[in-house]
Amino acid sequence: MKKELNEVTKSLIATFLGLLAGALLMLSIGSNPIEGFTYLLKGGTMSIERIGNTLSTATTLILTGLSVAFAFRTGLFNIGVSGQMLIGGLCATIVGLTLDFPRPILLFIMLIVAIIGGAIWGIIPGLLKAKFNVHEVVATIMMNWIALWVVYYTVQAFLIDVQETQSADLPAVAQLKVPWITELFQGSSLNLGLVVALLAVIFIKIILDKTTLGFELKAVGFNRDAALCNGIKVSRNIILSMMIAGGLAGLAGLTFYTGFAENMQIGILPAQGFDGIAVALLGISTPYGVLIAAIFFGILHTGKGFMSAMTDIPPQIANTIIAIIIYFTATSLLIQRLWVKILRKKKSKKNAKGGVD
Amino acid sequence: MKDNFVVEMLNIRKEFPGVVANDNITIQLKQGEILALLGENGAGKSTLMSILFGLFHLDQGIIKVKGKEVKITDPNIANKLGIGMVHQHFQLVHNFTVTENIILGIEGSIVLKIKDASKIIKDLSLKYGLDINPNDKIEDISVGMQQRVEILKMLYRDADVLIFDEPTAVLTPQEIHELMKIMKNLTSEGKSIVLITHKLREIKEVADRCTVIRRGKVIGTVDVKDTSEAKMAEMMVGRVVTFKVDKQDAKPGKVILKIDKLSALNNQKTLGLKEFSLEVRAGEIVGLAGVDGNGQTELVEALTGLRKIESGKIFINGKNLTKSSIRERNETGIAHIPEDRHKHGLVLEFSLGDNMILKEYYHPPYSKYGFLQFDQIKKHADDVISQFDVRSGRGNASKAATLSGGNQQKAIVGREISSNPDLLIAVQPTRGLDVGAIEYIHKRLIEQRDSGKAVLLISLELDEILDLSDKIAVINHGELIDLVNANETNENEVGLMMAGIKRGEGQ
Amino acid sequence: NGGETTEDPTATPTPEPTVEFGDNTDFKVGMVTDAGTIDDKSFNQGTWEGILLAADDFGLDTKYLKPDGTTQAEYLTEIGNLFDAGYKFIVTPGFKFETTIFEAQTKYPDAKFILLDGYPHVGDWAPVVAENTVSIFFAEQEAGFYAGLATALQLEDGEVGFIGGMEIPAVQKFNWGFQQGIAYANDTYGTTIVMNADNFIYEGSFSNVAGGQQLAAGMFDKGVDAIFCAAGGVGVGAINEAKTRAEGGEDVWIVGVDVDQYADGIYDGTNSIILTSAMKGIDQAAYDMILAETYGTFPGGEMLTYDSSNNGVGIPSENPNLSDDVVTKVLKAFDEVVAGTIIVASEQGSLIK
Amino acid sequence: MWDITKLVFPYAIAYTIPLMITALGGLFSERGGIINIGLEGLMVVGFFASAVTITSLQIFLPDLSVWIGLLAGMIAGMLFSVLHAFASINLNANQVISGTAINMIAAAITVYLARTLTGSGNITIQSGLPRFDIPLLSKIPFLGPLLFSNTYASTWLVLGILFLSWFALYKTSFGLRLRACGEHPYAAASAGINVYRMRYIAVMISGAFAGLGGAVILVTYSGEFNGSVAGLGFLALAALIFGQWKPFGVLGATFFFGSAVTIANISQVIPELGVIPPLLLKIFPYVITLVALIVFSKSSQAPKAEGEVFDLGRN
Ligand SMILES: Nc1ncnc2c1ncn2[C@@H]1O[C@H](COP(=O)(O)OP(=O)(O)OP(=O)(O)O)[C@@H](O)[C@H]1O
Ligand SMILES: Nc1ncnc2c1ncn2[C@@H]1O[C@H](COP(=O)(O)OP(=O)(O)OP(=O)(O)O)[C@@H](O)[C@H]1O
Ligand SMILES: [Mg+2]
Ligand SMILES: [Mg+2]
Repeated sequence: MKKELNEVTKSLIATFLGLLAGALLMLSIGSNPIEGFTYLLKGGTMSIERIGNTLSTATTLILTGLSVAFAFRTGLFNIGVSGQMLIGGLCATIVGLTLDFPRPILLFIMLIVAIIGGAIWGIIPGLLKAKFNVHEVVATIMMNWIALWVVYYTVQAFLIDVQETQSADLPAVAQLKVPWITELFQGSSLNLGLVVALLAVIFIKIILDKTTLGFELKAVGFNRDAALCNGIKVSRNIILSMMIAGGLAGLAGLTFYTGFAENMQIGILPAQGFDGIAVALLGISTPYGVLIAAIFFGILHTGKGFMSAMTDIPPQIANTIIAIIIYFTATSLLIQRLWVKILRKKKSKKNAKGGVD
Repeated sequence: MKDNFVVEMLNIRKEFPGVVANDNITIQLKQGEILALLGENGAGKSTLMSILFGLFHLDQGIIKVKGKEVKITDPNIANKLGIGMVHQHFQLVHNFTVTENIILGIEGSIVLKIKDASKIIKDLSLKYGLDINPNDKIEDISVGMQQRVEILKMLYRDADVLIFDEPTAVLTPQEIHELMKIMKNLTSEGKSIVLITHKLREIKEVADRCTVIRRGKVIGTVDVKDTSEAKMAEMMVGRVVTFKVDKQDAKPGKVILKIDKLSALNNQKTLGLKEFSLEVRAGEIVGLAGVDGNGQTELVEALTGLRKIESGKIFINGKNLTKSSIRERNETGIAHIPEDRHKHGLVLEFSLGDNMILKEYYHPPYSKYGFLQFDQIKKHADDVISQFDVRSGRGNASKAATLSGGNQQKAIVGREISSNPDLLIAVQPTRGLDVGAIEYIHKRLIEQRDSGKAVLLISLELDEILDLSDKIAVINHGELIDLVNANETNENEVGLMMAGIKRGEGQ
Repeated sequence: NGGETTEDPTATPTPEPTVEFGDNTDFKVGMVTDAGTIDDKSFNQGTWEGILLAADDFGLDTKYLKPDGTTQAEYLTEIGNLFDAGYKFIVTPGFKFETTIFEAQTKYPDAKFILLDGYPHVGDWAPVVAENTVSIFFAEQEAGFYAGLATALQLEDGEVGFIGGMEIPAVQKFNWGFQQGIAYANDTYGTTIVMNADNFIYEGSFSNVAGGQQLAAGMFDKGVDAIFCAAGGVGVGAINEAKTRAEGGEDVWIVGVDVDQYADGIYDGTNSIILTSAMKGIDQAAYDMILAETYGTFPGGEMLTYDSSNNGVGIPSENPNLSDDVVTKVLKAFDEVVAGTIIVASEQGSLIK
Repeated sequence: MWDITKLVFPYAIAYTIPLMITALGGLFSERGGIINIGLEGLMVVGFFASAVTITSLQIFLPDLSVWIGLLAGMIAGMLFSVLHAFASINLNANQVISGTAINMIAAAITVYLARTLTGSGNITIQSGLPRFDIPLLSKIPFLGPLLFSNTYASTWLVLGILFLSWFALYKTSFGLRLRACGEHPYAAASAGINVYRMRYIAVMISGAFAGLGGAVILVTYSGEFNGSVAGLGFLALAALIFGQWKPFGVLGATFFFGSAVTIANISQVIPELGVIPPLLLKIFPYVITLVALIVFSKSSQAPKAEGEVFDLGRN
């Protein structure tokens, strides 16, 4: 019997505990958990359209999750995803609203500028970390606020059409929504973004596992000193890692503002950026893990509205569950210790029976 | 029983995940004596003493102090029982003053009374002849001084059982001599001492009795005056040990490494290495002797490219590498066995295979078009593993973290040597290893030399330097004191030089 | 621009239905909130109160959902959730729902939609109000006008300011109306209220509470006596600042918006710093539509405007902080507006901001 | 210029105080060796707890309730911070992740509870703390209007705590031990200090202070719980580094932020400031922080063992 629980098992146990806590909360306000979870699940899956919405919610989470996870692998904590999303989305929106090209070209340009925008917003904290050892957590948080206001005033100055609270709507050609998908999923918000996200997953998977770049990044992430001592350029990798993480976040911005929505929302930091942290942690910072975690969260987010419409359970329960799951992933040692205790018991029983091991 | 023991540790057992550090160990300390604990690295000495001092909880066994059974669950209790400990790795807060470090934990009042405490400390240090300024910051005083702070810590807590864990590892022979005096003073003042050390000579010099530990078990306790060093060594290792490494004379060739007036800053941003010049030729081992913290680290880091160079030049085979990156230096033929294998040598979370290509992953055959070539990587790893018999659970696939210290070190040595360098810089290559591993690695270093490579050996263990080196360079306060032929000098001379006293100048 | 009017004349009334309705639990009314919460002292709250009122009277089943964000996709999701949960009469406050309702009204033909402060369109501003949708506008400028007038008359002299949230049509119209009201009082009744352009500002969000408090503080320090707040959460900060000052014995006022905010301004258990409120009958509109539905007279496909002529806007019926004289004068102006002898402009024209 | 200063100053201070006390909390936690990214969440908890307490008590004891509310905020923050302490002290959790979890849990659960309480998620209190001029001091030319006019009692409470903290940190055995735990926990342990306990205390102090910070927001400038403290917790974190982990450094740093943000907010009603593009005013504090972090990066006073797992290898 294995003494070390593997990461996947830990994540699953954490998820279970999170849901358990959610159930207790439901009970605490006198609602029936079984009912609650049933509607939560139904809300995310019971119709083609809802499945579509679950996936389109997941789309952005996949990319934000990847962004956080990728930085994690290099030992960096990217809390700046929201800001990078905003900038990426802004760049894409500017292009979408101003340029006039055949659709494929237009979308491609939007994709590129989104990546670049996000990457730039990621490079800055990367540089500060690499050159001045400024803690990336604080730096990225500052970058978030700066992004918020930059977007706010840029949109108001150049991209407003009538409403003060968001940019003008993108023309249909500049949106990731395509009729046949919308039809297929009975008018859900699912769009080409999902394709982008899935490609990103595979891309990152390859980089991390198969390339020398991934080798370097992981070496730096696990042991900065050893990497340096063996001739790997640590600063370069830190900057690179934040750049790629930023680029992924930029893509998330693209899928959110030009796919899920059809205009640039101003005055708020997109929550998906922070959910990305949860997704990455639950997905143990691996591309496929992120994919699964994102879809799971997609169900929670899409289902919670229906649940609260059918019951008296506030939708905030979803975020509460997610938060608690993260706490338990962070404290997986607790689970580990319990596991070891269980093993000990088993063992001592065996030995008592005169068995050896 | 007539013997009045101040401390008795009876049938102590302590397990760590994976290791039984102490296995049914019994030691007894008499009033007023110096008891030596002898054992290889990892034998369990520090653990045993940490238990006595309340840092670790014992799994089984009894501790008696002055005949009374006691439960020592944390250092406070140890202190109350009059037990003090100087740890192998000093336990001092670098940016606190001497006084603050000493009173820490027993301040005696809610609002600090620094002045009063300083006074007491001053008096104590006078009484035992360790003169020290209570108001200095730890980061500003020498290692020897720091050790005295540790001693004062115990005296301030008026401990009468004093534990020294490898106190001499970081001292010059002269400082060691000082320390021995101090210890004698202490015992004559009625204190009892446990002394952990690897160095038989020291035991001979001060200890009354010696308990030998091997792999967590007590081999025996002997009276020092009627036991030979060889005998104790044999007990410690479990077989007869050859103290001398057998090697032919060196056949030095052309100059491989030329260091020219090299200067570099230390972490306190002062000159840690001052106009240091040295040459290492093909086919010779140059050993750099010196007390810890006298510029060895700065020199190594400057050579390998980890530290910025203030002035001076570095040449390999005549090629100027002064401004080159770490990688360029590797490619030009420098290999480096780092001092701290966990921090600099390995990526513990990586597989052994990945660690074996840590320097070379980016070029063929290990990489094509930026993609890793796993079959090649495995092949290379397996070669090193078999050549340097690196023992591990799952061969090239096993995580580096799962290897024992010795095997981790072998793996690093293997990686560095297999890159077939012109210059091998070996820093403390046998630190924390048991005798078997030590002998093995020493052999390999000699092999390198004989195959016409240049080897620069940096070690704190003077014996290691004397055994392996063809030439010995001595460094003190970042300056080269002298460069001598190994067979024309002796421990004493080198010791003096380590203290900064040049040949001829003297006494 | 007077659209169809309902038959109810009194301000914020509870009409006595001629027939007593039993529990129509099959009639479920849902609401999707805009950015704010349902107690945002603004149109979300107004709408929800109207629905609750109706729920009491007719024993309806009600539910509101708050979207994660303010995108059409998120709005549609919540509408879908309400619909699938059987809430087929759905009220949505705020112009941000315009394109959403355009989608929804065709997507859910057997649901009914009430869109407040806007009309459905595909993004091209060409109204498309389907048979299952009613779109309702309010003459905010008139509400603002009465509030301004009342403020001027009550203060007689001194200075007033305005704090808006974001610069959206409804808020602007409140502002412009308020200025016209002040001016009217100064001209007709000889009050001497000062309006300094520096003190007519839009904070830029509906959420920055600290900002609201600090802006209000700034204005009061500069000698402003009363501030008209149409700013959601920003207004919360302003009201809080006014309360603090009132407790300190200062004589400062806030003019509420959308609903009667008197209660929010109470600082010592009895007195409130809310001078009066520029109300628009959102609650009434919501109520009326539900009523109409139960009567079977749902005015589907129409664009209604609630203004003075149908008591859709005004000031509270109770104004403890206004003298009777002031109230009578305001009611007089009210009649003149209805009669058309006073015209309150809904464009900026020469007005501030 | 003087008018503007006189205008902005008191509100800048009011805005600074919650930031300051929270950063001070962070200071204790990090001096004890535990990074606390969860300050934001802990503030929200205090914010919430005080709102609930005050609304439920205000009818019976109008004046006292506010102070009880502040206390409640402190206690709630303190209790909640135990989650973080447990994770990072007993379970060797990655402290940044644990802190992030704290933020998420706090945000989610308070709104969840608030909504089940009030139906909306917001909790409004009838009245907070009064503002007053300090009798004589406020008459002092220059300083009077800046420091002693329009002040809240909470401001003086927090400043008091600041001075006490400084004294505790540098002049008492508690402070000596705490700092030792942050610099070299193993040394502390071998000196007989219970590092685990010290770190628990440190984290719980940070929780209490952050909770107080949230409560102060409620009883001074906001008057309503709305589920968020708008990133103040993170700003406090930055201020802590900016202030180099020193009480008076924190004082300076937080006051700088307070003024910057206040100016940005209030600029619209001050013609002189109206000319500056609002974007610049809004991002000013954050840009300056980044610059400051660069400047101080060379001479960082960060506790050595901050964020590192302490494990004696017991058990
Ligand atoms: N904290 C710890 N956790 C786990 N294992 C430990 C710990 N400390 C020591 N060990 C293991 O216990 C064994 C004994 O270690 P110990 O430090 O007592 O040896 P030692 O005799 O002091 O060696 P040295 O001569 O190098 O000081 C070693 O195998 C070591 O790996
Ligand atoms: N926490 C630990 N877990 C596993 N092994 C440990 C741990 N602490 C120490 N060791 C190992 O135990 C052995 C002895 O431990 P110790 O702390 O005495 O260091 P050491 O090897 O003696 O270092 P030095 O070379 O400075 O004497 C070393 O091999 C060390 O690597
Ligand atoms: Mg050792
Ligand atoms: Mg040891």
